[in-house]
Amino acid sequence: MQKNSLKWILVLVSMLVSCQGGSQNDLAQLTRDQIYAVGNGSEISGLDPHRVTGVPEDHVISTLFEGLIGEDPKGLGLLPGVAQSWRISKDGKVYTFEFQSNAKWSNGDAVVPEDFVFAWKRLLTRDLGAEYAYLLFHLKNGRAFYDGSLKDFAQVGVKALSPQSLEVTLEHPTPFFLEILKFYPTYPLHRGSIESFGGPLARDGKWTQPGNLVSNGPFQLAQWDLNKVLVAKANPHYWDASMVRLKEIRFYPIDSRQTEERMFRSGALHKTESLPLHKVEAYRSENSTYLRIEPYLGIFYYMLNTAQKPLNDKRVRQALSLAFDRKGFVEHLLKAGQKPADSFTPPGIGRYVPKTQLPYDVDRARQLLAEAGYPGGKGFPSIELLYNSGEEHRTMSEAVQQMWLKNLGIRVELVNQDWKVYLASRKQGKYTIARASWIGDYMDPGTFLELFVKDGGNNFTGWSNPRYSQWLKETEVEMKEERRNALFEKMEALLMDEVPVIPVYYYTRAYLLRPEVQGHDPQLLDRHPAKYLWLKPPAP
Amino acid sequence: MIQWAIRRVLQGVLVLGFVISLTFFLIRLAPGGPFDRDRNLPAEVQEKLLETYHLDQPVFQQYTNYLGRILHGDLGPSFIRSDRSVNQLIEAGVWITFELGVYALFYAMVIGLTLGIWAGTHEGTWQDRLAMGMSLLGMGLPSFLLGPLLVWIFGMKLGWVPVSGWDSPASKILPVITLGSVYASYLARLMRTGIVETQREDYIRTARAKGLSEGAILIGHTLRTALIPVMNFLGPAAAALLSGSFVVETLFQIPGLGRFYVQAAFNRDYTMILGTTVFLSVLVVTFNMLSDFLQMAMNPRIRLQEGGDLS
Amino acid sequence: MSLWTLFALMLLAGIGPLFATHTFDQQSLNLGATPPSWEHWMGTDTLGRDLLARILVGARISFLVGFAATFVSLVIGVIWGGLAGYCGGKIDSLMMRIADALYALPFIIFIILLTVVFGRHLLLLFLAIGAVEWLTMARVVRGQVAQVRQAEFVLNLKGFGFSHFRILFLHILPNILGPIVAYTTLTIPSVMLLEAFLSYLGLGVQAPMSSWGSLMASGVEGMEEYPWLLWFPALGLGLTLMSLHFLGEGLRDYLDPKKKQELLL
Amino acid sequence: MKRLEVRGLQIGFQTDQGWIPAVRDLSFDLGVGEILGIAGESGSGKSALALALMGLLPSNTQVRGKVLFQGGDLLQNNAESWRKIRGSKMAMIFQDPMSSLHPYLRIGDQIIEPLLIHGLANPKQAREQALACLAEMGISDPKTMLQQYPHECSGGMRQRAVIAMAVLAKPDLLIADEPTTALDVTTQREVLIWMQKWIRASGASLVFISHDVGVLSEMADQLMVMYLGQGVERGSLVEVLKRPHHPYTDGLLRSLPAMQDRNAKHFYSLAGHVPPGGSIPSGCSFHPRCPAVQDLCRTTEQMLEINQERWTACMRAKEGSWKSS
Repeated sequence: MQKNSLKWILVLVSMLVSCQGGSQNDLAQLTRDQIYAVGNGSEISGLDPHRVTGVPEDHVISTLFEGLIGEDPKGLGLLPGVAQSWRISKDGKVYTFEFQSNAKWSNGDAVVPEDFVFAWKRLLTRDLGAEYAYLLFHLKNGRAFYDGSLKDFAQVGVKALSPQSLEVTLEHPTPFFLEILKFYPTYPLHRGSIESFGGPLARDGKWTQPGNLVSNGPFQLAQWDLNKVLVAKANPHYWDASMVRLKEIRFYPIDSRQTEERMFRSGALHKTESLPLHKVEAYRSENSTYLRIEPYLGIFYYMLNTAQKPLNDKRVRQALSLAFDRKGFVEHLLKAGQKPADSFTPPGIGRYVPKTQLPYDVDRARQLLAEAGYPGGKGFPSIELLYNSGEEHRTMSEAVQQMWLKNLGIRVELVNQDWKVYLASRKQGKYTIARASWIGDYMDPGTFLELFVKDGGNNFTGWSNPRYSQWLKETEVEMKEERRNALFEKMEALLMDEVPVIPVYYYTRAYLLRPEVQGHDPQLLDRHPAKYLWLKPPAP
Repeated sequence: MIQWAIRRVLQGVLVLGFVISLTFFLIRLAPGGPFDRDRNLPAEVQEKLLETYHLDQPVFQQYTNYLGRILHGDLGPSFIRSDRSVNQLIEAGVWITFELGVYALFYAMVIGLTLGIWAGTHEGTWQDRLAMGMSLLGMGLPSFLLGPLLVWIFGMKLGWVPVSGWDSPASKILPVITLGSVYASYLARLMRTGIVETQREDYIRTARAKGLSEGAILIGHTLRTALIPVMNFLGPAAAALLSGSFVVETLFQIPGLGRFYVQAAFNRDYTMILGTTVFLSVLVVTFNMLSDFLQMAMNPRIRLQEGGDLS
Repeated sequence: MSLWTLFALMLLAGIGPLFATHTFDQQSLNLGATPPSWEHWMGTDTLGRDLLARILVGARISFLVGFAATFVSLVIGVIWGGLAGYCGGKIDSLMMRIADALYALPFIIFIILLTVVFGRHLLLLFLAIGAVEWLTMARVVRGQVAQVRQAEFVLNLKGFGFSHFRILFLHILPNILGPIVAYTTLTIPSVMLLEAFLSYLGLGVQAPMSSWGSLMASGVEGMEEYPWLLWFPALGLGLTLMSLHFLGEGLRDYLDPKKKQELLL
Repeated sequence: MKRLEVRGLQIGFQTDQGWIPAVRDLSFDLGVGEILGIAGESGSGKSALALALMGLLPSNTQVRGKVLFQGGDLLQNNAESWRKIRGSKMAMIFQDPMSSLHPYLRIGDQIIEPLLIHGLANPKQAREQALACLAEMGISDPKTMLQQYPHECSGGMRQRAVIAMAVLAKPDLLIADEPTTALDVTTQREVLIWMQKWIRASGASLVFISHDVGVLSEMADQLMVMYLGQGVERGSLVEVLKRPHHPYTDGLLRSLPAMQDRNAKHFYSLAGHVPPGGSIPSGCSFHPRCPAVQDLCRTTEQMLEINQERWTACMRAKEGSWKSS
């Protein structure tokens, strides 16, 4: 009996061994075939550029579609997209785009200016419920059309001048408008296919299914299995098809970073979306060829509820910031090359260089706290630090708690909440201190500094300042870059002095990349257009 | 018997209605809506979004609308996955989840019952201790720990099986073991206890006095009684297994319903939560009914009560 | 023996932290995660905190949660299942269908709501866990009671005019202790682990306090780099589990009326 | 001719409290076609004896001695040889028919099981035999009964089922442990009469265990009295009833309702109690309760054998002197 069962176990084990590797990606083979396998974070919520938000969606949609302006793989320049060239009027309000003569949809139809008019009208149609509709509020009458006060779309500032050119008129001169055009909500849509699958407002998403989706980017949708894989194949009709060297991209939606890292290590992926905090060190010392750490346009900070005691006292806020050992935090805890923050806006946006400093000065911090009436932390009420659930956020919060206890003698209670609850608490001001982060959408300091305008939709600090708001208004119309940057600098300085937020570090992107992947360069917005990527099999 | 089944199905429908209603209101009470994100939308966009998904209507009206739709088998559009309806999403995940669940259930039953019977029939011996030690190990290693451990050993170090996915037979082994082991441990313990208890009964001695072999006693007499606590546990367990496991599906990158369910809950995808809850309720009701039915088939005393209800 | 192990573990949890040279939340960022050494017997975690101290503190929480929540589920489960099984008929159907319905409710949402409505009290954690764990317990108990309640001796008791309460709790329950004890010992470890998930949802234990569940959950993430962060808490849980198992067996033997009979023949 | 020879049988249980002897150095014979009644209070080891004869004692027991049955020593049997003779060559009737019938199996299936597993009949024949047997025992609707579950039957029906289960395979040796205790007097009589008839007709031998000497006196050919694991007296029924040699037997008989002296003011009953398990008094183990105890009884025990079929464990029996005192 026992011998028998042993035999069975042996049979079973040999069966296991013999069918190993059944579906495992064979990375070498994929590389030879120019098939790029990449981890893509959580499953995309959809492929309709008007109905989704989020980074994983961006990765997929920007390989399938292309806007007027192309993304620069190496830096932050503006490359031709659907538009081969563009002109801007003197007052900065009228843009004229000339189209690529051979810009085509994946079904062979030509991409025409009307496709943009159609798409932008759809984005601005209230009944669609598009979250990014506000991006086009920069258009003349864009907002009015959206809120229904204007019925006639012809009066909105977008017009096809000819089959080859598109004219866009803005409400105000908007210096970063071209940056917005790199962003997927402003991409064109194929009117024919959308209308044949129920029209622009249909909710069943038939038109985005594989086989139905018509796109104009370097790749087209081939397969989409939810929570499993999304496959994009090279689009032969793409105007710049000769540039595209990848044959296929496989996007793997992977919720767990640990799983993703294991898949990468076992040779199933060319690139990961992320890397667990624990692993950075190990990769740095053992597999540094895979580890990529690149600056990223984002800031990690703590927001302070300035409406609450004791944080309504500026000196307390300053003390908290001064007692924050950013360098130690970054070097000993995060270890992924993050830079301690000296400003709210990360460096690297054009010629804007934030000049503020955020020193670590415990003596000064104690002094300020004493002045505020809490010498050595005595009498300081217990305050709460809110963070959204997650291993790494917890670790960081624990470090902060200890830091303030040690440096200032104040007690902080940690509170974690599920993401949506956390969002709601923040929004309703039901917090004292909360962790937060902000990622820039486009290359402009305004994408960071506009947060703290009075009654701003994302300003949960309760802090505002009329001068600050005034300066922000001025930047919206100021066309001279230097003067504009000077305004931003003043805002930055005011913000750092008032401390409604405690910036901690500038983000880096840490991920794993196989050396076979070529044309994948660091980029501050972490956009790596698939158009320029290719795979080079390692020399035998 | 048929009368009993009809009554149970009707009760099931009531349960379903109750669950749907309660869930419908509960999820709307939870803070954070489907469209709350890290960065807030302009107020007018937010407003319109709610309107689009009829979230601006009075809750009661939303409720009646939803009930109306559900009677037609339409679970509504997903709030988060805007390209799909809830029906489509469930359909996309359910078969894989079923497959995983059935394998895991099978694995758990084979391993668990075998171990339990083995231990129970060898009460107090080293075999008993070995089997119970294994069952303890299974309980002490929850799936979030067992999974990575198995992957690390068999996927990374030995390279026998893929570290993730759900396609080849080899890729299915680890997820099934990870999901099934805890249940196998539970079943082993319950089975063992059942056998040990039953073996003390006089009628087992009677069977032995008849000259039945130990095997025949076990199958024909002991298991009849000993399986009852197991059956009671199997109902909810089967429902839980077949409704998918978030941990295992995430760990192994399996496109099943468990991930949808948890993603939906965290994202406050109201229709999707409701859809998956409806699905789960159907499973629970069905499997508990099945488990009661099996018990009834096994226990004539309960059958007596056919006229009333299942006792 | 098992009782002693368990007792020793609890004692350690209770007074261990008083003697420890390190406190559970004392950090040393520069130190980071280090393997076990003379200074730190079980090593340190990524924040440089002494793991031994954290495990001892975590033991308090885990034991508290494990026993209290299991107790809650035991009480509700046994009463509910017992009544349903004993009464039978319509009452039984109603009670069990209610349990079915509760089983199908989305747990995550339920927990989130609980935190929002009532805050993050530890008591709530017990209730929340007890509230889900009792469902299966009730099913198991009910099945057993339904099986025993028509046994001769019960019918006799009824004949003697004993009250239903007395029959159910003093006569039927002792006869089905086996499965109940077995299932209870199964519940305790799963409750300890469930606690980690609930903490994730923001219920109950808050950082920097630790519990075995949360220590294990974070240990898994760094399994390859810092294995000691996983194995020591897992060892603690394993020991507890083992003692509970043998305790359960002993308890059942002790309480089981049948086993005693056997001796007398 | 002997059917069963028990020689020097010792049974003990290993428990947490130590070694507990249940049967001590017991020897007796049983002839073909004979009914041996075994009497004793609970704790006398009679049930352990019955189980030992069937090889059904739990694994924590130790059995020593010899039990010769059909030329072999039963105690040397392995599991397989036990299995072969149980239910076919020897069978047992247990005391509580409710608990010794499986609650979830039909009566019919349980009754015919021994026939089937020993290959003595095919299912159809077995069913017919069962029907016939039950009908003989006075079951009015045996057909229905076969389809019923134990809880659906009355106590009397269940008891008959248990008996049918044992006798259907026509065993040579039948062991009955308090088979009628749970029944009312009328039913009890019917069952006993039927059993006696069956034994006479089949030529089987019966070991009939009961605490009730009254029942035994209606059934048995031979009588053995047990006390604290020992046989204290053995002889033909008539002999023992007429002239009990052992004071314990005497006490048992005198406590029978039928034997009570109608003129006496009180019911006679044995003084004292059976000592709790494990503690065996020194000397004659009955001496603490013996009305005729002497100093020698406290230290010495002695077996007094008149012949092989008539013996007693009281050293004073021959003198008969204890009676006079």
